[in-house]
Formats: sequence, C-alpha cells, structure tokens
Amino acid sequence: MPFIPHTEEELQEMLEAIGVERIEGLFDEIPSSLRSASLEGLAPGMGEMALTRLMRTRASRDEQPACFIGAGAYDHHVPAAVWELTTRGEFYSAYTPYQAEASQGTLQVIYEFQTMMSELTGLYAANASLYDGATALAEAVLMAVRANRKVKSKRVLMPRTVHPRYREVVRTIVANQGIELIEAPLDDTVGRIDPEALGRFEDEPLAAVVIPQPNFFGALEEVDRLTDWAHGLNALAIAVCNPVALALLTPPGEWGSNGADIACGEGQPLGIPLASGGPYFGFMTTRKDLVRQLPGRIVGRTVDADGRTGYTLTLQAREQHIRRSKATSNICTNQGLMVTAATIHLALLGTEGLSRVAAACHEHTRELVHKLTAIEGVERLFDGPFFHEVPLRIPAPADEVLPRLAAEGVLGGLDLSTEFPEWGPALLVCATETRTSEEIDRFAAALSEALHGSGRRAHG
Amino acid sequence: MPFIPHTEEELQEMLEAIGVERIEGLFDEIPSSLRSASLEGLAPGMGEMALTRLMRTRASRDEQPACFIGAGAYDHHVPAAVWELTTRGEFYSAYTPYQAEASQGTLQVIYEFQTMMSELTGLYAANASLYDGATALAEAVLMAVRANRKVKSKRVLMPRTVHPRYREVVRTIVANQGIELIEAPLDDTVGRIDPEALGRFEDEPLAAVVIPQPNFFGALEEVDRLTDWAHGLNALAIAVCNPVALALLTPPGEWGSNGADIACGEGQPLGIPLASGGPYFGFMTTRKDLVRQLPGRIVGRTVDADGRTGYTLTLQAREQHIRRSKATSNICTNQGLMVTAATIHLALLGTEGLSRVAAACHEHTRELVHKLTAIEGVERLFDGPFFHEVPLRIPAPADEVLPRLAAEGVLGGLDLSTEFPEWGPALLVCATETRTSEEIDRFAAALSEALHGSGRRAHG
Amino acid sequence: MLIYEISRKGRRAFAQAPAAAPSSDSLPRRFRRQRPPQLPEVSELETVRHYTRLSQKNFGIDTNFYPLGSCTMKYNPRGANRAAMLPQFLERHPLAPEETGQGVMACIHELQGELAELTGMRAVSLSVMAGAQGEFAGVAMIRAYHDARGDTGREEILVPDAAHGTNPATATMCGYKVREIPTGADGDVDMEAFKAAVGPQTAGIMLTNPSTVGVFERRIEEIAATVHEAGGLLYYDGANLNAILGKARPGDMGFDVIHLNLHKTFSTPHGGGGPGAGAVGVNERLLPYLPVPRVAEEAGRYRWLTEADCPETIGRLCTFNGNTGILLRAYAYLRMLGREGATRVAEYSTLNANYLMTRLREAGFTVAYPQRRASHEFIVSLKGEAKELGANVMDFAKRLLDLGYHAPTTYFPTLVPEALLIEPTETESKRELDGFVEAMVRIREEAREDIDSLKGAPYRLPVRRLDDVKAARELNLRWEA
Amino acid sequence: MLIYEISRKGRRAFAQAPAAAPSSDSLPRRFRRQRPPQLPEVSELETVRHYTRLSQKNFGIDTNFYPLGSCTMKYNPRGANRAAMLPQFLERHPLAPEETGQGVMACIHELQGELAELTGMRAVSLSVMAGAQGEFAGVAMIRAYHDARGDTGREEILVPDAAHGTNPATATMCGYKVREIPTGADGDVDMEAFKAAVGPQTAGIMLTNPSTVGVFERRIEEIAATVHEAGGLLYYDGANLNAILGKARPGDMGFDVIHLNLHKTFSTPHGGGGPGAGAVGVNERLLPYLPVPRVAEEAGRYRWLTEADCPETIGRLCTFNGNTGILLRAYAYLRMLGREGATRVAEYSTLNANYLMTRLREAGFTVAYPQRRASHEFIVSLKGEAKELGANVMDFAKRLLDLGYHAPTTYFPTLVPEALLIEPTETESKRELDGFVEAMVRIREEAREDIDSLKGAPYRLPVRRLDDVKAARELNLRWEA
Repeated sequence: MPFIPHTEEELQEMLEAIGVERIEGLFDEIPSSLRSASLEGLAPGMGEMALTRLMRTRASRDEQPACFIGAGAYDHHVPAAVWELTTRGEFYSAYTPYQAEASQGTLQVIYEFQTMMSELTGLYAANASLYDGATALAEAVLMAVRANRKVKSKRVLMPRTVHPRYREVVRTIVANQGIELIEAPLDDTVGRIDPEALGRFEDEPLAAVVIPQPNFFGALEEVDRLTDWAHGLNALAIAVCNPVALALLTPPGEWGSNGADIACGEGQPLGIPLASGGPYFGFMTTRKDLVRQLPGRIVGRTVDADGRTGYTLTLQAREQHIRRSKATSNICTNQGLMVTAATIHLALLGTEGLSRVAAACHEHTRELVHKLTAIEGVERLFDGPFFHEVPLRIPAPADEVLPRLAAEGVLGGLDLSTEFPEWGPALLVCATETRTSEEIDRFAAALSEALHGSGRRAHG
Repeated sequence: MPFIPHTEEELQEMLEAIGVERIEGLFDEIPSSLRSASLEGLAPGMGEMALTRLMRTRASRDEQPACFIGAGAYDHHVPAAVWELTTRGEFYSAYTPYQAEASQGTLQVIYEFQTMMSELTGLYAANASLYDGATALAEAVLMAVRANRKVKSKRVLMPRTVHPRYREVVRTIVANQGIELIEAPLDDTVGRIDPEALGRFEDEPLAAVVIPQPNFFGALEEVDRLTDWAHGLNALAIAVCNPVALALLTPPGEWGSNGADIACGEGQPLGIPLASGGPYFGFMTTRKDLVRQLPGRIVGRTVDADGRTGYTLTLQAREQHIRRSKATSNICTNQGLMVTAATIHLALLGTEGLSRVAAACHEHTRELVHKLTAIEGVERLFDGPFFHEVPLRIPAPADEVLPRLAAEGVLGGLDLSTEFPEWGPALLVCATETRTSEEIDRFAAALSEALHGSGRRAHG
Repeated sequence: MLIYEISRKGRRAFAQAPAAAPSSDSLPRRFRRQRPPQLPEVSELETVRHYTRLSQKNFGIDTNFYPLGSCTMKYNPRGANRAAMLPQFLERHPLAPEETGQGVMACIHELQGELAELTGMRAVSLSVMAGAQGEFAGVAMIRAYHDARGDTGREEILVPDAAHGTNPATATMCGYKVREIPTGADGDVDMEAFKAAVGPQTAGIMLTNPSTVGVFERRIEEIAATVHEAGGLLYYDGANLNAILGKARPGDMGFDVIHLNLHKTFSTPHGGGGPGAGAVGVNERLLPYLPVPRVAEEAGRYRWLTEADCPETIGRLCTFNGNTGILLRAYAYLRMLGREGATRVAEYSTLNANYLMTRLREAGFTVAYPQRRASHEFIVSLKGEAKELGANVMDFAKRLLDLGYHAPTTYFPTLVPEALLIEPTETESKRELDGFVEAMVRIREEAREDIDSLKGAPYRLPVRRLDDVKAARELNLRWEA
Repeated sequence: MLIYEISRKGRRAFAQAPAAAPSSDSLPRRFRRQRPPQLPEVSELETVRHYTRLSQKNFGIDTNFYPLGSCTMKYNPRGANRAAMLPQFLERHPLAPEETGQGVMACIHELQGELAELTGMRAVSLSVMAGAQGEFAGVAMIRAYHDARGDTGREEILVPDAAHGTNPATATMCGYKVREIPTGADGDVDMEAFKAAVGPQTAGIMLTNPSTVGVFERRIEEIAATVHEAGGLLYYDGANLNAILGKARPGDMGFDVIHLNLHKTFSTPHGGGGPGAGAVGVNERLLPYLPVPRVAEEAGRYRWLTEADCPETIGRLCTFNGNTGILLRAYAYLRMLGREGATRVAEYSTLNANYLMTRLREAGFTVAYPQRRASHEFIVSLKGEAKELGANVMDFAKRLLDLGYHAPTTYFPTLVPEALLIEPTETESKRELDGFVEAMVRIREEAREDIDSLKGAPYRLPVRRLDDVKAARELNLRWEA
C-alpha cells in the first residue's frame, strides 16, 4: 500500500478499538445509492520506478529550444542553492503558519520577503504574495475601489498597454462586482499611453488608474505624469511592474509627486522556473495607511512572552476565516514556497547582482534588436525607450515564420498578430541575461533565412 | 569574488589588525624563487549560469541507452527520497564525526547502517564503509593475514571467479606487504570454483580463502563446502558478496558449519547511482571476536553524562591518527554520504522490498537469457544456477556486435573476450529490476539482427 | 537574526549574477531610480547557512505529525517532486508552441480525466490556482448559468453555518447575498431550516461533504433534489474529498459543480502556505462555462482549448495555464495510487480518524458528535477542560507543539465551543496516533497539576507565545536599519 | 529513536519496490537464506521524517562555522552539486562504451590538466578515491621508481614528527620503515636532525607544506636538494594546498610526487566522512608509474589510458575510474573560480587565519608560533588555561559547540601541548571570525567563574558528553531487538 503504513495486525487492533469488523463498516452512513462502483477510468497504481520512467519519457518530449519569448514570463538563471534550500522538507511540507511558534522559519522568510518587495517598489507594506501577476492586479483593482474614500466610483482605467491576459483575468474576477474597466488607448508611435490623450477620461470619476512599467510591449511609460494625473482626479494609482526591472527603474513609491498607491506584479522573474506557466506568485505592496485594505496574508514582527523577537501573521481580521462574507478577499493560500525561493534568490543576488541581471537583460535585448533589425524588412514597431522586450514588424506572417525558427532551435518571440492584428505581422521578442551572443546570432541567421533565404515562401 | 564574503572595508580592517599593508604581505615567508607566475593554463572564472550551461552541454553528450551491463555496478531504481534527504546540507557538508555531540545525525545513521550490513551478511560487526568493493577486498585480505593467529602465512587463495578488477586492485595494494595471491582456477563447465580441484592448494599454509557469491560470472558458488574447506586448513574465509543478492542468498555468517569470517563487497547496488564508476562504497563485516582487526571507522552505542543513549566513533586506537605507522590501515575517510544514501535506501525498501528487487533481477535475467538464447548461435557459456548475470557465447566478435547494439539503444553487456579470450566471443549480460520486457525484446531483436540480419558481416 | 542583519554593504560574493555590470546608459535618466533597492549583501555560504537554519525552525509533515483539521496534511511523495522538477518541465515557457509541450499537456489531460472519473463529473478544468479560486470559478459558473437563461432574480447563495470562511467570502465576490443554514444537533444540515430557506431567490447552495464538523451529510440526495426543484444549483467544496475518495462521488450525489484542493487530497506540498492548485469539475449543464484554458486531445495531439473554442466560458483566472508544477505532482501521485490506492486513501484516513476519536473518547475527552462516524476528521471539544481546569484550546495547542505534535485546527468550526478539529490522514501510523493520545492525556494532567506552567507553553520552540496584539497594534511589516 | 524502533513487522508502505514479488524458485534451495535479513519495515513518511530529524542533529558547514584544522571546511557550492547530479552523468555505467562518456571524460581530462597547472606537475591521475589512497599511490610510485632502477637498498621514508598519521601509516603499507624528523622551535623542520637522517637508505621524504603546525617550510628548496642528492624523492601531502593555491607550486619546490584532497582544497563535500577524492601528480621522472586509468585526448576524442598504454603503472586502485561524481564537483568549482579565483583562495584563507590568530593573541590566548605568519591555519595552545583554570582543550571544544561553533581540531599536532588547530577557510566572513573570538573569550570567563559548569558542557546539543570508555569496553555496534 504505497504511503499507508498500517500493518495487518495494527489494522485489526484499530478496528477492534473502534468496534467495527471491517473498514467498510466505517462508511455505513453513506447511503448505499451513493457508493461508487469501481473506478474503471483509473489505471492500476504504478511504483515510483515506473512513474519515474513515464515522467522522464514525457519530459523528454519537451526539450526546450533557446527562448526569446517574454510576455510575462522570463527565462532567468536560477542559482542551484535556491531550490535545493526551498525543497527542504521543513519549507516544502509545512502549512500556512497558523501556529507561529512552530513556523518561525516560514514567517521570518515572509518578513524578509516583505522587506525586499518594499525596497523594490518603494512602498512600505507588502503582503505575503498572491497567486500570480494577473490575479494580483485584479486584487489591486478591488482594493483600490474599496480604499478610495474620496471617489466612490467603480470605474477603473485599464490601458491597452497592460498585458492582454491580465486584462482578461481582471475582467473575469471583477465582473460580478459591478466594476467597470475603461480601456485607455496607446500611442502607437511609441507603444505607450499618451498622457496628452487622457483628457476624455476626466469627465466621470475614476477610482483608480492602472499604470504598467515596463508595459506589455517592453516600453517605458511616462509614469510620473500618469501618476500625478491620476492623483489630480483623486484616483488611486496602481503600478504593475516587473520586479527585475525595478533594480534599475524608479520604484512606484517615487512616481510623480506622491508616488503610486499600490504596486503589484508577477514575481516569476525572481527565481521561479518557467514551468509552462506556474506556479508563480503575484506580489503587492501599498502605502502604510492603506495596509488594512491589503488582501492576503501579512506577517508582522512582535515579541514573545520572554521579550524575544518573533514573527506572526497579523491583521487577520481582514481575512475570510474571520470576516467570512465581509472579508476583503476570499484568498486563503499564498504562494509560500515560491516566496521562499524568491527570497533566497534575492539574497543570493543582492543589490548589485539584481542590477547586473537587469542591465544584462537590457543590453542583450539591445543586441538582439540591433541584429534583427539589420535584416531587411525587420524593424521596430515603436520608437522610444524599452527595458528587455521589443515588438518587431516582420515582412511575413508570424505563424509561418515561427515554426521555421523553431526548427532551428529558436523560440522567436510571441506572435502579436492574434491580439493586435492592426499592426500586421509582428513579433514581441525578449533576450534575458541567459541568452548568449551565439544564440542571438543563431536567431538572426534563422530569421534571415526564413524571410529571405533560398527556401522562403512568397508573401504579400 | 565567488564564495568569498569580504568587503573592501573589512579587508582593510583585517589587514590593519594583522599589521600588514596588503594581502601579499602575508606570503612573505615564501621564498620569492617559489612564487608562482600567472596560471595561464587556467581559464578565467565563469559564473554559475555559464557553468550550468557548460555542464548541461557535457551531460547531454552522454545520453544513456538501456543498460544490460553489470560486472560490478548495477542499474537499480533509486527512490527520489534517498538523494533529496542525503543532500540535505547537514549530511552533505558535515565532516567525520569527531565531535560526537554535534554529529549524532551522522553517527546514528552509521550505527543503523552497521546493523543493516550485519543483518545482510549475518556477521556481527560492520565498519562505517570503505572506498569501494575492490579496496574492501584488499583490506579484507590484509585483515585476514593480520588476524589469522593459527596460520602465520602470507598466502591467500584468490579464485579466478573473483572480479578481474578486484584481483588487480588487491594486487596493487598488497604487493608491497609481501602477500602472495594464489590464483585458483574455475570449473569451466559451470563457471565456478570446483571444490574437488582445490586439493593441490592444501600443501602450503593459507592465511585466507576468498569466496565470491555470486561470482563475477553471476554464478552461485558452493559456498558451504568452500568455507568448510578453508576452515579445515585453518584459513580464514573471506566472502565477497552482492548485497542485493543477500536478500535471497544464505548470508556469509551462515556458510558452512561455522560461517565465513569476513564479508565484504560493493555497496553501489544499495541506492548509489552508476555515475561512471563512483563514488560508491565498500562494506565489510566480521565476527565479533575479530572486530579489533577491522579497518576503517566504527560507531558504537554508549550513554552521555545524563545517561541518555548516544553514538560515537569507537575503537579508534586501531586507526592511523592514533597508531600512526602501526595502524591497521592508512584509511581515514569512509564514504559517509554514500552510506547515508544506502541506509535510507534500505529503510525505504525494507526486508520485503529488497527481496522483491533481488527476485525481480533474477527473473528479468532469466527472461533475458531465455530470449537471447532463442537466437541461433547464442548459448550460455556455463550451466548451473545464477543470480542476475550470465555469460553468453555469441557467434561473432563482441567488439563488432556491441556497437551495432548501441546504435539500437542497447548496451548489450560486457565483452568478456579481453579478460577471457579462451572462451571465444562472449558477453556478460545482466537485467536488473529496471529493465522492462520491452527493452529485453529490443535487445533480442537487435542482437538477432546484428548476428543474422540482412546487414550482417561474415564471420568465422 | 535577519538576512539583512548579516548583510554588509559592498559584499559581492556571488557566482550568481552576470560577471560584469553592462552599461545601462541607454535607459533614459528620468526612468532610472536614484537609490538602489536595499537587498541583502551576503555571500552564498551566508545565504545557505541562514535559510538552512531558518528552515529548522519550522514544523512540517517531514518532521512532525501535523493533524491540522481540514488541511489534509499527508505525506508529499518525494518521487512526485522529482518528477515535476525534471529540467524539461521546468524550462518550458508557457507561451512556447504546443509542439514543445506535448509531454506536459499529456499529463494535464490525463489528470483532467482521472479527476472527472473520481468525482463523477463530466469535465474538469485545471487552470485555477487554489481552492478559493476554484470556489470562485464554481460560483461564477452558477451565475453564468442563471444569467444565460435570463433567470436573473436569484440573489442568494445558501451556506451552512459551519462552512469554511472562503464559502461566504466567495459568494460575496460573485455578487451574491449569503444566507446561512444552521447545523442540526446530529451534525447534518437542519433540514427544516434548509427547506424554509430554499426558494426562487436561491441561486445555489455551497456544501462540503463530509461537512466541516467531520460527518457525512446523510440526506444529501434530498438536499440536492430540493435545491434543483427550486431551480438552484449545488456547489461542492472539495476540501474534504479525502474522506470519500473512491467511495462516493459528488457527481452521484447531485452536485453540479465542484472544486478540489490538489494540495490536500492529491498530496502536493503545502509549502508554508501554497502554492496549491484548484480543480473545478462540472456536469453537462455547466460544461460551457468552465474556465479556460483546458487541454483537449485530438488524434494523439494535445492542444489548449481557449475562448475561441469555449465562447461561453467565464474566462481566464490566471495569466497562463494554472499551477502546472503542482498539477504534475498531483498527476504523479495519482498514477502511483492508481485505482486501488485511491480508494485506500478514504479507507485509511477514515480508519485513522475513527481510531483516534475512539481513543480520545476512551481517554475522557469530549467528542462533538459521538453518535456519528467520523469521516477523515472529527472534533474534540475542550469545553469541560476549559471550565474545570482553566485549560483552553490554545493551551493544549501550544503544549502539543512542545511535545512534538503540530496542533490540530483550533476554534473551528465555531459552532462547537473550544473546538479542536483533528485530521490525522492515512499516511500516519498507529504509533503516531497513540503518541498523540498520550500527549493529550499528559497535557490534561499538567493542567491539573500546574495550570500556570501550562499557560506558559511552549517552552521548547524557538520562541514562546507571541504577542499578537502588539503585532497588530504596532505594525512592523518590514526591517528598517 | 532508531529506525529499527519505528519499524513494525509486516509494514509494506512502499512505492519503491517492484509491485509483486516474482517467484525465485529457480534459485536452488541450498543457496537460499532461511531467515530474511531484518531490515526496517517503515513507511516512506516515517523514513523521511526520521532522517530529516536525524540530519538536524548534525553540525555542517551549511549550519555552523566549522574551523576544523587541516580539514578545509569551506563552502561546498550548490551549483557544483547540481551539475554533478545531472541525470545523464548519474546514469552512465562505468563500463559503458567511451562513446557514451565523452562529456564526463572531457571534464576529467580538463581537471587533470588544471590540477597539473596549479601544482606545477607533469601529469595527474584522478583514479584514487581519497587522500590516504593518494598517499599510498605516491609512495608506491617512489618504490616503483627505485625498484625499476634496481636501487633496492632504500628502506626508509622520512616523516616529520608533526605529520598527519596517514603519512607513517602509508609508508608502512608500502613496506617502508618510518624515520621521524623533529620539528624545530620555529616550526620548520630541524635541519640538523634532517641532514643527519638522510642517506643512502632514504627512499624519500613525505612533507606537507605549509606544514601541520601551520607555517610555510622556508627551507624547502634546501630540503629538496639534500634529498635528491642522496638519491631519494620528495612526496608532497596536499592536505594544506589551500594556503598556497596559485601562490606557490609543489612542483617548483622540488617535489616529485604529490597528492591532493579534492574535498579540501577543491570544495567537494565532506559528507559526514567522505567520499573524498584524491589526485596524484608527478613530475617527468615518475610519469610511467602513475596509477591507471587516466583520460587522454586524441583529436578531440577522449579515451581511457589503461595498463596496455602504461605498462609500468603501479596499477589500479579502484574497481572503476575513481570517484567521478566528486571529480565533477571539483571541476565545476574550479571552473567557477578560474585563474583569479584560485589565487584568491590562498589569499583570503591566509588573511582569515592571520586575522583570527591576531585577534586571539590580542585576547590573551597563546599562539604556538607567534613569530611566524600563519598559513591558512594556526595553533592555539591552551596549556596556560589548563594549568591556571583547569580548562583543557576538550572543555573549550565542547563549550564551543554549545555556542554554535564547531570545535577546531583538538590535541593535534601532538607536539604542541593542549593544541587547537584552527582553520577558518576563505569562505567565512569577518563577522563569524569575530564571533568565534568572542566565544573563546567567553568560555575563558566561564572557566574562571565556574569550572565545574564548564566541564559539564555541552548543554544545548542533542546529547551531553558521551562515555567513550564505555563505548569501547562494552562494544555495542548494532541494534538488537
């Protein structure tokens, strides 16, 4: 019996103590009409050896080429120590730290994590994480609507430069609460929000304005002007940021005259494997005076009966297990293990290390853009500064070009034409610190061949 | 500076405390004639990211086909828990448990390991491991010569059925101590020592007789008769065993009327990865009255100042750091981490699990032999019982056949003709519990094709 | 000591970052931060040592019996961890072409099917990232169903008073009012009150079965019929599925939509509070509304079903495809269990709970529903001990920690005074259960002998009882130099 | 509690063994054991829990400062562990064709070359499995050299009295007599005694440089010339190479043969007592005798050199090719260090030792050779503390454990009374070193205040001082029911 320790003798002793003859007798309160027949859809159990063989066969189908896709998940180097420590049983197999005295490991990790997130975003209070970047933004929108005492509105400005998937998820989650998401357009010469064009949203009250940095297209928004504009309307400013970029970029807490009110984003770039999309974690920070509106777990520092420093979950009165239908959110898990990894990752890199990673991403992407735009017909879709992603116009349909690149061992970026058909064939490309010059050259050569090589197809 | 924590400021403080201006000043006692020039043969350092990329590239060159080679190292399933626990920092980064109070983890593991080895071999006293199977046999030979009070001889009977590499290593190690290794022949109808043919070794005194079980050819020796014969000559009986086989086979402590005196062997089958040959570990056990002649570390149970049970290195007076030139051996490390893995491995399998592994190896090898000998011209070299290895005669040179099997993803056994040219083309094949019927069929098909397929070459 | 307190300004001991800092001058100055973020400046050894030591301050399943009611703290197989962390799985970008993901998609597809089989539902979506998100998806689908039929007058969701807090919180998030249904003296739903509450305003009911008081809701079929007759739907909270895995299926009970917590029943790690993974399953009626994406198989090739394939979907709940790494662990676990193993989960978790309940009752503790079978968990009420000895649930809980046992869930469900909700799970041995009984008896003895000393527990952990009031009043949420 | 005490007869909780027990009836009865071996019968969870808890009873580099003299307990990079445990490396059979091992052989070949460069030797063999085996190989090669020249009258090996015990033990194993050379008052070899000992009977000398008293042997060139002139050879014990890595090379000092401990200088794990890995290097003169196998490269293809290629080799010292997994870790470490990093190892390990020595001397402790530079380690003599306060080396060592520091090497080298041999290594920070000084000072204070209490240490570890005499007298080497 895999994983079940009972010996036959123990089983008999236990049944006798309970006073039933067979285990089956323990299920006598379930109406017989409901008793399951055999589970024919399930295969018989297999041992770990067979399972390992199966999983390795599956995994080996999925060998990964050099990845130039970003679009919300980034291929960074994760130091070996991160996951060797994170998967230690004491972290891996613990639950939410309800019994603080028996969970100081997890609790202190979260407190350190909160400090790191606070530093990166320039806002005082971080929570212990949310599910992922998109849901963090949804929670930020809900929080802003709740927290904005000056503007009792349910309208939130959601620019088109926010990741399309984030916009979809926010819509799914807030739809049933009467919140209206107003789509602000982008300036399609520079691929970012045009602050000049926002006047028409000033007529009706806005609870919040969402400001991505860098935005979905990798472009840098004019965050100072946007934040001040939002505050001028008494709307809260919600920043959506890439945490690696924050090693170099102005933190949301310092945007404009007074700083953004809430910052959130995807934590995956901080030591979390790509893993086909999860588990990742969302992060969220806010101003000190808004902390009681913050969703999710929060850890605070305190003292024990002997006056020693210790850590504990705090502000639990906000949460569902106390407040039930009046809770700020139904969230009850965070992404604890991912936060553990991210904390260790950031400790290993440190201030200088994270800056180097960010700078290397930027430089590699510059190199990539330089080499790709040297190919005839390939050009940037937008001008303007970027961090580590750039949309490129290409002179052939992306869904024809990408498979040809894949055949050369290159994942050549995200096909933008599904979401943004108005711009014609375009790729969103990204080069992190893990992409080498050799790989960039390989990409350029393969793209050139696909577009202009002897084997190219005709295209309009 | 990878791995070096000093800040520039700390460096200055420390140099000042010491009273030198530069680090260089700390090396002023080394004659200038000896100061190294630059290390041009070394490449500049690389970060972990580049290192990981390099090693993965190297590893990917070494994809492994289905392995039917045994010959002293066996492809067993190793449960995931084994190495996830073994590489925990507290085991991985500890040293020899000199400070027992701060090493109870390692010490208790070794005590449990000693118990397991004692159970498997049927002899009371185990040590904490030696380097590998071959060196364990060398130490056993040295020990037997030391320990045999009745026969003051330096002659040891070393049958040809012992692994050829073991015989070589023993020769290298004992050569300088005047020990003579007498090679006993094998009965080449059954591939094992012929007890009837040993009469001619009775004339001169023997300190010890080495008895492998199963032997190098996978055959089962008549261990009871051999042990009694050795004891009849007042020679000590040294058993060399496969520890997985001992789940099913009579343990050395019960061989013949009085049992073997020393048992040793290769521990790799107990949870240690093949890893191109190491690190593995050797094990050794002996009778209680010979324990003071046992080489290597030994852990004993005792009590602490409060009467609580604890574990400590014991009988250290035998060892080199106390006895110096009079020590029983120069050994000072054991293979601690491997022993940790083996102990966890055996705990996970338990009595029943190890027996199942052993039985599955035996059955898979029977299936393999059955299917291969159905091929024309392929036949067993010897009759007689075997455990999980069998030599097969094939009708074509092994060094031509093996590459063709490899091309089909099959490592088709060990070419015996280098060591034993007298038998003509032959393969020593092995199928552990990890080999599937599908793989066995693949081997049979590939061998049949190689020998008799359309593409076969002529052979004599 | 915090990692920040080990930090020294200017320390650069990494082999972990790109060697030289490339210039980032091409980033315009106005976007660049003036002050670098303050992150720890520590060596790799200091980091490893710090977090290794910190980890040792945690209880986990891997170190201690952890009978936390309603959390199903069973063994997390290491083989599942290794399988999910194979490099090719870890390194795949979520937006990489489906061709590079056929292995992982095959696992997800099979897991969808196996979970549907185990629960008796028509289809399962795995793109929800936690139990609470599964609840949200479930109630959102109920809403979508009524909306699609133009049946917009249904404003209420019924929730038993003993339900997990996430249930009412979720109903609120989906724009519903919550009406609580009382629990009867026998632990089942109070049928009279329930029937009085059902009506044309009822959008649905959210139930856990076995319920949070640890018993099987015997009249579930009648409840289902009543709700369906009124035009409402039934939502199953899968938190307690471990108790009936392979024994009874929510689909057969009449539930229209379910969520599962893979980190409970399917043994993925809890990780100090996540990540979990939810699954939502539906019957035919709600099929069109399942969240996207899901994996479909066509002629041996796997592909993602998206909005284009499922126009009536409630939409996406995560940026990509859900917590794939957790799904792989659940898949590996389920494959190792297989058909017989799945049923054994229910059998032995129920056996352990009933045995532990019996032993504690024999030892003189008060069980909340003594006339009922325990499911995989049960409630002890320490009302008597609190009154007679002055030893409350918190005192027992803290002292249990000292004795090497993680505390059960405390003060939940709230309808039982001084409740300890105890869930031993099937992977614990009789030896651990017996040890737990001894510990409980010992603590009661200690309470009799020296209640003040008991109130001071724990004594053997890294810290003693923490001042939660101070933590909340004098908020300190981050380190400052 | 032992794993055997957790065991229950008949427990079968594994997913780890083949599902059903195939018949083994085809094994003749007379070969089969009557009673199965008694192994633990425990569940996977019990196993994981037991060994996780056990591990927590260990000090390791990953948990504590571990300044064990002569053992070079530096940080073991986790990246090197991961690299060495890539599945393809782990799964390769040692007798698999060379074609399937070109990756691993490339690593070994490069490591051979890099170690030769770092030590100034002509060639290196990595097929020795530990330091002591490296010593054996070295002395066996000296013997083979003399034998090949028919120079068979050389029966003595010179060994300083401060040498590691393995040196004389090894010389004996190779059939030599050992003559000890005294250490002078300044820590160097007593040259007069040395010169008197050298003669036609001298096969060679075994030296560590820096020596085991922690100083650089300044007259090494003169020693080398003297031995060579007498027809003997010089053997270098690499235990202390960390102190001079990249700064000075044994080959340049005149050594003919060396061994290295990769688990010391090259940071592979010590693993609770191994596995280590040795390396032996030789100059031109001893090249023919190197143990086999070694990796050679020909036109980009790697192959093993065996007896056939090296007919004069002393032979094989291991069943297969040495501790490959350890070699891969050393290779990974050295690649991360590179040229500059290697030299920094010597610089910062020497800095740390000299700083710690200075601080302890300033704090009033007696340093063995105060007029000398420390190498990477140094000796404190507690003779004064033992005499005046009654606090000996063992008392300090045990109390250090209580304070979170592993003890330095105790009572070695024996020529210094009450010796503590202290080696901080380069990967420790000033903070740890300062903490260690504070701990030493505190213990001296405690000795003054309450010597009895100090003699009772340790107090905070899983056990207090253990009865070693009982352990040896009443031998209990295995569990019995």
